[in-house]
Amino acid sequence: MEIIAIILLILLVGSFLTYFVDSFNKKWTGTTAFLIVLITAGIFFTKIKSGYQFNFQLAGLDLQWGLTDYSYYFVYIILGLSVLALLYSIKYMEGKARLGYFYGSFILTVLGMLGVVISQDFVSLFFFWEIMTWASFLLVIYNAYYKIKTKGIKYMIFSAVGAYAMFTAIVFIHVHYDTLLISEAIAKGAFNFEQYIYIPIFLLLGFGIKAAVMPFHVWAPPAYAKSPMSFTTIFSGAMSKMGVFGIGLVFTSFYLSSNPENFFWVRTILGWMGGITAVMGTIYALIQTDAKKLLAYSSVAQLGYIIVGLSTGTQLGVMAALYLAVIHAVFKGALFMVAGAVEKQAGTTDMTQISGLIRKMPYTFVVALVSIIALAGVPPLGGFVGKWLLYEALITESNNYILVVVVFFSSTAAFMYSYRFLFGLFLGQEEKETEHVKEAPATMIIPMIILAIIATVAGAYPGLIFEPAAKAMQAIGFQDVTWQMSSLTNVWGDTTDLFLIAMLIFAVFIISFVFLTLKGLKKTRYVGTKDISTSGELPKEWENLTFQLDFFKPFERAAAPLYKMDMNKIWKDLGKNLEAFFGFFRKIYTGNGQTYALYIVIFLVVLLLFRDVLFS
Amino acid sequence: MTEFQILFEQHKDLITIAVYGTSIALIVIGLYAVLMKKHLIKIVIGLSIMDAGIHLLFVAIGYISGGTAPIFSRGNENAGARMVDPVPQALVLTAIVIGFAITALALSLIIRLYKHHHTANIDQLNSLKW
Amino acid sequence: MVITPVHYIIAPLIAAFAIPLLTKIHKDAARVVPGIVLFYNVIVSFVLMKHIREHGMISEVLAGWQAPWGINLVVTPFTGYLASMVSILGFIIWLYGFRFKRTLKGGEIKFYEILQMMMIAGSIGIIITGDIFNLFVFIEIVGISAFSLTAFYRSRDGAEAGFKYLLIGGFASAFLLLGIIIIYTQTGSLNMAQIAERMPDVPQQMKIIALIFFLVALGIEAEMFPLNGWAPDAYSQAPTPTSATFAAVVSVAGVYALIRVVYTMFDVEGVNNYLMIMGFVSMLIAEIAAISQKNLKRMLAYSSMGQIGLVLIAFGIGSKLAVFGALFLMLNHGVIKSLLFMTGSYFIYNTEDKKIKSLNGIYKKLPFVSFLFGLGALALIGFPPFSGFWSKFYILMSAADEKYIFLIIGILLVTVIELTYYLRVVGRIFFAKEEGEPASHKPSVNAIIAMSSLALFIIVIGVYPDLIMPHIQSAAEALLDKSNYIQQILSLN
Amino acid sequence: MEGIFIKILGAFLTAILAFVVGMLYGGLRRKVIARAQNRVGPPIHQNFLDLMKLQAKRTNIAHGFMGHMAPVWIIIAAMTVLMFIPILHGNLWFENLTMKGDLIFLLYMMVFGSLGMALGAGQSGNPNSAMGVSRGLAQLVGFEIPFFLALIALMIQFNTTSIAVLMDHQEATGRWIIVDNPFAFIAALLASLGMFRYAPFDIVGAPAELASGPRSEFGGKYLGTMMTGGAVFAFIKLVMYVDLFLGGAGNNNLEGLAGTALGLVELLVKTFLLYMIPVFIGLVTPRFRTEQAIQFFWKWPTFFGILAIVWALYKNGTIG
Amino acid sequence: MFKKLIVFILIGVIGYMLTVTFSNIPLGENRIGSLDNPETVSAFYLNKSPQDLKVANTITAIVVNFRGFDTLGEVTVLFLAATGLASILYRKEDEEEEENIKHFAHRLNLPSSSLVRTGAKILFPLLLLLGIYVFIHGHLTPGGGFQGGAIIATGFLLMLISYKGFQTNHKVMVWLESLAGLGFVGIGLYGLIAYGSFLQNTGWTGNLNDLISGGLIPLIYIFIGIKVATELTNVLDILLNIKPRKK
Repeated sequence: MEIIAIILLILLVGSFLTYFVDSFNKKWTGTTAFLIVLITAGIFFTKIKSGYQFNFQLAGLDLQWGLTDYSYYFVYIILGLSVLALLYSIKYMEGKARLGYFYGSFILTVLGMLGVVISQDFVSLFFFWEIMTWASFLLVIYNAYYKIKTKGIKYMIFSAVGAYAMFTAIVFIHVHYDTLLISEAIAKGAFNFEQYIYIPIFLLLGFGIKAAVMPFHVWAPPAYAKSPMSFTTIFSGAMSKMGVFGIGLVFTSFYLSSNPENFFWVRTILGWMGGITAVMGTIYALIQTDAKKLLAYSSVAQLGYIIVGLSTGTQLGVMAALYLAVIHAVFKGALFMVAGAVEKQAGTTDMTQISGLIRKMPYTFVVALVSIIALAGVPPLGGFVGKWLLYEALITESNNYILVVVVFFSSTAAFMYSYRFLFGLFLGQEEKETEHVKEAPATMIIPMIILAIIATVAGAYPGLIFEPAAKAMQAIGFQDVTWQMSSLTNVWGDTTDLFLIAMLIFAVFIISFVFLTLKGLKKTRYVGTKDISTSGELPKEWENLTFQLDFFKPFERAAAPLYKMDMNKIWKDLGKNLEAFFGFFRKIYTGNGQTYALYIVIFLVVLLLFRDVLFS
Repeated sequence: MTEFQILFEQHKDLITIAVYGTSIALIVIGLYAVLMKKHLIKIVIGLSIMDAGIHLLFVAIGYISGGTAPIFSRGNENAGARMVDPVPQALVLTAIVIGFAITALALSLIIRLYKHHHTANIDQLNSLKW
Repeated sequence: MVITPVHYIIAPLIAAFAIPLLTKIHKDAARVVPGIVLFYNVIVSFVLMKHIREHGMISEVLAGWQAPWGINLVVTPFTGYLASMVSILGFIIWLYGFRFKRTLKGGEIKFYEILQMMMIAGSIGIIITGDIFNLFVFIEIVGISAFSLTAFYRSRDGAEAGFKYLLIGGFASAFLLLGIIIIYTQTGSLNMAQIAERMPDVPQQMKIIALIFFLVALGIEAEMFPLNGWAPDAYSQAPTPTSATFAAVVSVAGVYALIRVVYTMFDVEGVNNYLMIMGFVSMLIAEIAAISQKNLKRMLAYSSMGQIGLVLIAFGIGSKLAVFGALFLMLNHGVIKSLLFMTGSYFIYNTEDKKIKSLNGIYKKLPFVSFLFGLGALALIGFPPFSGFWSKFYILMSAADEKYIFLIIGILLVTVIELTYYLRVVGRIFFAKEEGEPASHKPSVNAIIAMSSLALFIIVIGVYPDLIMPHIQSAAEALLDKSNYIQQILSLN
Repeated sequence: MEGIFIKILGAFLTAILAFVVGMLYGGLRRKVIARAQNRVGPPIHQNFLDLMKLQAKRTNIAHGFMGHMAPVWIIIAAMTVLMFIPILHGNLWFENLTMKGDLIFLLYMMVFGSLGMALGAGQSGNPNSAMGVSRGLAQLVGFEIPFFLALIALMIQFNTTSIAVLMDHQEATGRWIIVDNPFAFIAALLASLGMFRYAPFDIVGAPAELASGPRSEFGGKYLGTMMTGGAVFAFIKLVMYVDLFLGGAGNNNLEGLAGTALGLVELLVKTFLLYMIPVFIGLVTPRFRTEQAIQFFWKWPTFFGILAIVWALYKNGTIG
Repeated sequence: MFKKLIVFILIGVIGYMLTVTFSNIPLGENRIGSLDNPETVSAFYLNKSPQDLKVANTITAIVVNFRGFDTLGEVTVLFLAATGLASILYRKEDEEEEENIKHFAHRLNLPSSSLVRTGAKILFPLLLLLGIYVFIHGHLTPGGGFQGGAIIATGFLLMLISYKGFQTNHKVMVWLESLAGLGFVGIGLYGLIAYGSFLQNTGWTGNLNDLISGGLIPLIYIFIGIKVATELTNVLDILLNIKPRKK
């Protein structure tokens, strides 16, 4: 039996096994799931190398599974993040109901994602894509005790529309090019906008919805925020990358096979969709009061960057997108874990209700700090590299000057919510309500710290990520992708030496840390947050000194026109109107038997009268 | 040629109109009753009338000018060529029984409905709808 | 004794006539005997399928008169496939309803069992008969049983649904008879093969009028819009095993009859388009109506109508791949919808309410049943790795082969509607806040076996469809090979 | 080995220069404002005195780890940015790491300090600090847009993202970029008003109502370090503007120390003149509310920024 | 009113279409074709019925033998109708139900006039006799099992409406019904086992127009007659006894 089939089988059986372990002993559910995925990852990384291929026949179709460097790149994200998320999950999910359900669906989701990237034919792709979709749907609604109608269903409807759009495209590829293999379709130019424009458009729609591109992003924030955080780590970190995976595949093959003029509009439109996604995600993120929602919107914005990067179609841009895909998975995974830890320990992530957790959860805070710096794109952490690549790609190679400003606006505004996240949860006044909060257990901290370390190392040695990314790009058709271990160079020859920067910052940090803080440590008096000077007076215990509500009200007022574009409402109205329309239609079934009889007679008469038109 | 056959050949159009017309009229009347009458029993009667019309039509198309009943009674053993088509008659026999079954069931249902609703008006029987 | 197709009919008939006597001997006989008979039918299916794989199709003559003269029963790979499917599903439904008596609020159990069994037997009869009038008789057998079963529960709604069904069914039989009359006068035969052989000589006008009557009459049985007013009422008011039978067996027989008439008997152009358009309209309207249903069984009923619409679309496309997909979908729909009705019935049984609203959080009370319901819902929508995926896949593929672009998009959009309401229910079952006391009625062992076997089928076929595909393939070939059908039947004399 | 020594020494020199000049400019500003308001005003070296006082405080009050670390972040940001900005063009001592980082890096690095301080301010629990931070961040989003537009205009006009290359270009052509692309300069200058946070954009600190905003809970050596950092940053910004638009300094032909001295003088003159612009504008204008400030930056400065890009494209030959 | 107009138009169209269609099928035309070389089923039946089956009444031959399977189905339909009726019109004691039918129960309980009762008493055995005669001679003369059964059922109907107290013997009815049905199927099975085809007639058929002729056909028709008679009586019995009664 093929090793890949065994791996998938392990996951499938593991999913059921976890379910049964849960009904047997709830304590071991999480550990079982973790071990299963760990073993899978171990087997996968040791046994399967890039270039592996497996052909077989099922249901009368020639199917092909295999791994290119490109898909292997995404396997790193999927399996790496899944293992960490499951390790985290053991304690995070402890004591919750329906654990078997949760972990079973979790493993199925991992199976789906793995299947998507190993598929080299469209049928398997769709097959696994759908498994991934519904398994994740089950997880999205896991927490939704209320409002099942709006939250989970929205995700599912959008996903389904996307999946079916993709399916339509697949069907047309089959019709027009007579192939179901992805490589063959690429070779035949199936993704070209010049020939059958609806094929790539439907494909992009399918992948784009998964990647939460404007205007189909509305499912993402509630879905991310409502799922259990250990799953959102995967959801936002890895599953949304499946959309990126697809867009990268489709788009690259397109612009590598046609001259740039032909795809100017396509590129521009996709780029702008990404840009607007980034802006919308950002500005909605910064008005959230729930940390999970904030992160959810932030994810949407980050995905927007990735789309922008892919849309450039240049080497640097695609590299930026691939790099961002990984680094986003890393820091956003860590942040969702942080949010989960806070939720687990403090009971809520509503920033208007908790604050000042820094002393209670120091490790969590450090992870949050590092990840947020990476998220904001501030050097010397990994996030900056992605930003740099993206801007340089847009400015130097793609000449998309207004778009770069839009992206820049979004990433500047990202400082606001980055700060808001840290401030809202960890800084600010320490209130009595949070006194009971303890640091999260070690199994939750360890994966977070691993991710934080990755984000840090990537800041100095981005080449560690560039190497597989460059291989991946070569696998989808780029030639001679250049990269350096720790410095960035654009086509104009301007470089940024990251290693130097990191070292400098580290040196300055040591020096200033020693001289500025350690030196006078004995003279420093630490006080509580109630001990502050308000116009020279010490505040009383009962005085409310928390500033959390309407944090960025001035910005909100300034950017009021941007907030008026509420896609959410548009979709909701559409749904409502459609349902009203449907409700009108079903009145056909009046409930009166005589009316039904009348329908039959009318139908008969119509057939009789139009018989010459209908039949011949 | 029998006497009736002569008569039939003479007035063929008229008889055709009479026979087919009656059958089709029955069908149409039955349809009308089913579609317009509000009383359940009347609707069932309409259904029966429609069935009757169809059965009549079926038997009528089996008629062959100058044919006799398809029974090889004594002294008539070799009259096969002069007989009317027996198949429609046999089939109509079956159809009638089926019609009876449907009517019986319909009536029983009406009894049930009347027990529950205290009415036999079809317009008031629409608690199941949409 | 050699097993022949007529055993399908005789065994239930003997049982039906004997049950009133047997109940006098032992009161459980009424419940056990149908099971034995239906299981016998399953055996018959296997034997016959094996036989036709080895020796080709069977055309059994009755009363010793060869094919065009007497009535014949035909088991081709196509009819054999459908008959096997119907008999197996019939047996599983019986197994599910074996302890039905406990829940019975209706008439006597023996009546229920006789009617239920004869409904399944009649459906098999519709499928295997080769004679158009015999088809009519079997349709009436199914009809009469179905009317009675619909009104079986002693509620006012049951009688109402039954009456509506009967009224529409009366129309169906009347129009079918009219069609038969016209065809008989034109061809002088009642054997479908011979009618098909003589059809080219029939004047076009007569042919079309007859076809229209057939289309309307059989469209009623096949739940085609706008002829399906009876369906939601009947499905929702009948006892659950009956509802499952309607979905899994009766509708299959109805579609079979329509397809047999359209594909084999007539050679009229444009019917394919008609089927495709009406199938799509049926599907669309049914799903639209389903989305805002408040009653679970009614929702399932509309969903069934939608699925049948999809089957009709596939038959309308008419290519080999499409027919293959349609046959696959018929099987899947039968299995999945039975499962949904069975599990749904346990919800209703426990909540004492057919409303979807009262399903909130029932997962906690009935975990296994809920799990199966979720499985069925996902499978019906067409998610992999469940069997429903493949049938939809092949139908859409076939539509693509014929370049029906808008049809594909339409079907997929309608699927989104379908998905919406199913997942709403699933979400409610699993995640809404639960109310009320713990479940008072746990599923009995036989019901669990029945439901699990259906679920197992769904998963196994979903993961490895090759298990069943050769049979469906040969069934599709047999349906499309009209000349072979005619030749085989008529040259056997 | 010698190279590294010179580098390290140069870095120290640069730091001292930046510190001294920045502090002096701060004092100068206070003096200018006082004189304009018809006051005597503090002496120019007042800031040094303040700093000494603050550093000499016996006890320092900190609200926790982040508050404790806040000055460190500022110093890190200030020093790092300083190292990557060419103080004198082509001068061995003041070259530092200028070729190793480009404008986008600088843009992001400059935010580092503010964010670090904001985090420290956040931990203090003083609502005034948080409010100040909120306003500051919002304002940041406002002025970064025109500034970034101006930078992009320069980048695409001269096909480089490196500040050193831009200076080379100015030296080679002998034309300042303010001539080559005046609109970019206007946009950047207007953005600089927000960057300096002087009136009318001083609502972040808002001494009267927010008790000096983010800094309100800092005292002693913390405040002292912050002041140092702020002074260095002021110098950095000015040098950056001079480098970008006004041809930089040190483009003379003199060798050795004389050249360096002349270059320094040139730099001081240019920065001082540039510095006076926001100071004088601040003198004569009242304070904007945050949203007004943001809206201001999104109107005319942004317009000029876009104009600059169009101009750059025109000059570049891409359009027209 | 609008609806009425529409319905008139609709049924007008249907009537017109039917008229047009059937005007193409001339009444009285011979569509059977030659009996010696049969092309249509009718010709075949008319040919074979006297020759092979020795059944004088061709219709009986068709109903019972050529298309016997249809008849089996038809009997089943009747049986199912009776079963369905029984399941629909339940007789359980139910106070609510009783309340419901009270207002028309009194009319049902009125005794019939003595004229009717006496007439019924006289006619009942005659009708039974006539019915039995009709189905025994089904293969010779017009009529047969169905007709005979219907006549018998009419006799029972007469008794049922004349005498309120008249009740059919339920047990006997059930036995008769089941055994008749089983008999029919049993004869069919005999054909299947002995000759390889369900319902196949025996080789021995006697002479045309003899009472004992046609092989198993008269026997089947007798079973059908009994079956029909009991089913119809059953249906009438159930329909007439809507009032609750003790089980």
